[in-house]
Amino acid sequence: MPLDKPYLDVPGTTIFDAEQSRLGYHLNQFCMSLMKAANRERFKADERAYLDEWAMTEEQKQAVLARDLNRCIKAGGNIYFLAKIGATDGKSFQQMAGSMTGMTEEEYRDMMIGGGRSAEGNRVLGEDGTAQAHRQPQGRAGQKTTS
Amino acid sequence: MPLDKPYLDVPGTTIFDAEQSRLGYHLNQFCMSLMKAANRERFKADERAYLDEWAMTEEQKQAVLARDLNRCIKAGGNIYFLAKIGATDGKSFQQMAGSMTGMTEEEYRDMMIGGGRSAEGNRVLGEDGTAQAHRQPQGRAGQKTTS
Amino acid sequence: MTMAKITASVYTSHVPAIGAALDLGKSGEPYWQPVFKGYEFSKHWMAENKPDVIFLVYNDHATAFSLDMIPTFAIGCADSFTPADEGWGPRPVPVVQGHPELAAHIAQSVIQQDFDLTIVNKMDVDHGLTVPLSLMCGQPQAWPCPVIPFAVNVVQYPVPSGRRCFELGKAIRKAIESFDKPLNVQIWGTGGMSHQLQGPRAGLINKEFDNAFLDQLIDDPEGLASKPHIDYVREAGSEGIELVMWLIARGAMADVAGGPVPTVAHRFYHVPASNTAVGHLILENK
Amino acid sequence: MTMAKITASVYTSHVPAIGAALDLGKSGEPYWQPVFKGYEFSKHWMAENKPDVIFLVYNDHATAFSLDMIPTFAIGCADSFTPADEGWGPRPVPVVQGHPELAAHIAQSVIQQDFDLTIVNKMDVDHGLTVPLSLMCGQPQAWPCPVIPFAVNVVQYPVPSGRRCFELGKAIRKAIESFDKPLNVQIWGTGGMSHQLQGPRAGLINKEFDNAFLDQLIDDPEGLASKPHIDYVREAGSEGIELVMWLIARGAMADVAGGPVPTVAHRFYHVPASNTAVGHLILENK
Ligand SMILES: [Fe+3]
Ligand SMILES: [Fe+3]
Repeated sequence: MPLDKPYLDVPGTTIFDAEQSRLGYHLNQFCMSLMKAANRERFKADERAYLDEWAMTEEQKQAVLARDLNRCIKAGGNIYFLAKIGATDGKSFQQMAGSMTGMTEEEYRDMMIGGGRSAEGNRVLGEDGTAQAHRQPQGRAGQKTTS
Repeated sequence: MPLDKPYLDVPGTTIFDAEQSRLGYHLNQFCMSLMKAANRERFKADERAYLDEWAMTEEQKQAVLARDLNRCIKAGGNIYFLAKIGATDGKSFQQMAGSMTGMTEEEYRDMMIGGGRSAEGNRVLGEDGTAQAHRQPQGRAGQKTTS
Repeated sequence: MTMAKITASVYTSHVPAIGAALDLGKSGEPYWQPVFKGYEFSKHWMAENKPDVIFLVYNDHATAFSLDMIPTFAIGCADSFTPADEGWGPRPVPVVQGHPELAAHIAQSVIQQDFDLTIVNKMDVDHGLTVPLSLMCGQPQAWPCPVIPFAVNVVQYPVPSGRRCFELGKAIRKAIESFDKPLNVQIWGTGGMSHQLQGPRAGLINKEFDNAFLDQLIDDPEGLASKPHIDYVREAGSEGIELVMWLIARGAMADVAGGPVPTVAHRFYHVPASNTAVGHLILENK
Repeated sequence: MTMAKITASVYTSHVPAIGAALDLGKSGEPYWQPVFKGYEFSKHWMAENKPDVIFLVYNDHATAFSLDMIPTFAIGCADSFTPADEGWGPRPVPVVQGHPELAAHIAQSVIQQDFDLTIVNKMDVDHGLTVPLSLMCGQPQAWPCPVIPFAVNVVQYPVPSGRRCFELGKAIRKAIESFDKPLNVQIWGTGGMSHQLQGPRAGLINKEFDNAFLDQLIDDPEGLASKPHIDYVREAGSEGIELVMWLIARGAMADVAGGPVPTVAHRFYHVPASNTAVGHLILENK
């Protein structure tokens, strides 16, 4: 498609466009179903069985079961939909967002209190900011491999 | 509201604008429910009981029970919604439309085969066309009172 | 050819009774015979000019869209669309296959041209979409190509103006012709012609208006786009307003963007089909 | 005064964690204290400048709108709107009363100005709408006045451009000020400021960008409207794109239509609330 996608060179970021939306349709609609308390109960009682009611790919189901939000997004998920899974687990948006960085909850919270992640080095793929691919995962997990 | 409603002077015609839509919300949503076969069955089995499940006015319910589409429209109904009642009764759009004129089914069908109702005299309130208020109901019923 | 191209536009009424006549095997009856005769040419033309995709402009008749949500313009981006149960049971016609890739491309391009579309990923389609397919394609086992449904609100006022529809057609043309696959795309405008389905004025037909509309649609669509809503209501009946949708298809033709004037491949007009005047036109881009 | 009038515009982030902090009685905690302090002025200001109606621009966060139907612009015309269950259970806040009469008037006028709105008659409202009300009104038994929800798609691309949003604000102003009842109307733009909720780049905050945005929103909204989406994404995070909604409220202010420059009644900025930079502004028409 010749239409501009100027957002493809932003590091650590997946823009939810029509293509992603098509990919993630059933995954995201599953997430919407968790807005009903009764469905949250059914999901929690037997996650796999509940997921099997949806026309999701096996990868999408595995990503949900693993609560791996980066994998979910790669499979077409959008954070506003995926947040319903976190809500079902009693997690906050901060816990969910942090989980995608590889940082611990404390590390991420401290980064935010310290003013958040800088845009420096994180605007364009290939720079050297903390969101760039070569610096993942971040936090203690990431530091271990480079120290 | 100062917005133009230039359509108020068209005879025999109710334009479904926001005001009508608000008036007819529950009536029209009831009609939508008849798009499911199971609901049509329930409605046919006990019309009054089915209508009582909806937050409709008594006038709206009576208009539906009487299959008086002009009354339904006055109460906020729109023909595309109301058509679901006719469909439930096995009626065609021609039978439904004709029923609002006072003509018999044959008279209306013959009018259409003859080229339909003329726009002459039916453009603006106060002219003398067949759709004007002083000439209702039309067809045999109407002619009786003037002959 | 490497880009998609709009090769022709088709205009037709979408009267539900026409679908019923076909589905119930009544198309040979004297009442219906002249209607279907007007589409004989069109079926041959379709076979000879089979498109890769049809971009089909129609209106939903309180079927997919209730009063809960009324989009002014909605584009169908799903893989497929099921014929709706409008109360008589679903029409026995094939499921409509979509073209999600082109639809998403058009949505993106047209929104970026400042048309505030609603993107629809799940929708049943009513007679407004399936009757034109039946008229143009007969009764096949499967429709000849994918269809992108494009629904316009003409049920609750205010409905979009003729001008807005015409401008939208121009934007759709730009969108389609910037898609980098060599698709042959037809754009169809459906609904109309003069009809009124409600009140003591039901049954209104205006042959003079309809034929003047067809003339002007061919020769002076820009001028036709200025016609205000009230003229449609007064002259062509309250449901005659559906004709604004024809301006979307017309606005997508080459001449509007400075190209050659289209050829009139076919023109047909007949009264009545049920409550309605039937009009039909095929315009080819050269 | 016989016509409705826009007296002020309010801009604020709508971070869900702020709602949770209030609802769970945590607003006095050291983490939250500075956030709520920034709204102390605003609560007094609201009490002293109680509007008759709030026109509240926000985005739905996959709550009322699933992927089945994604309206670019949706106006809430219902009598009332229930706080949604976003997965944590509904927020314990009052039901939002609508203003169907003014909403329908605005819908009609704005559609006739060529904005292709989706009319919504039934909708639950999420934190995007209720958190700004909580920040500005505290925890009352009932919200102080009716609210017209106006939802903008910033979830699935393409989202409307800043320019389109700004132009829409102008159209909304015309619509409101042609309503022939002497209503005092405030328009609120919500969402933002810099934040990113997804991927390895989550947690991005850009104070320089945010403060420059506030400066330009006050002094040069017309210029700000030209900022392309990609600048928001690159500089303010993928969810920073919500800031385009502030341009709708700004476009409705008097100076944009040739009137006097608004007064800055209040300005506040703080980092962080959860993942987000909190920005807030009150502009009064003179
Ligand atoms: Fe129609
Ligand atoms: Fe938000």
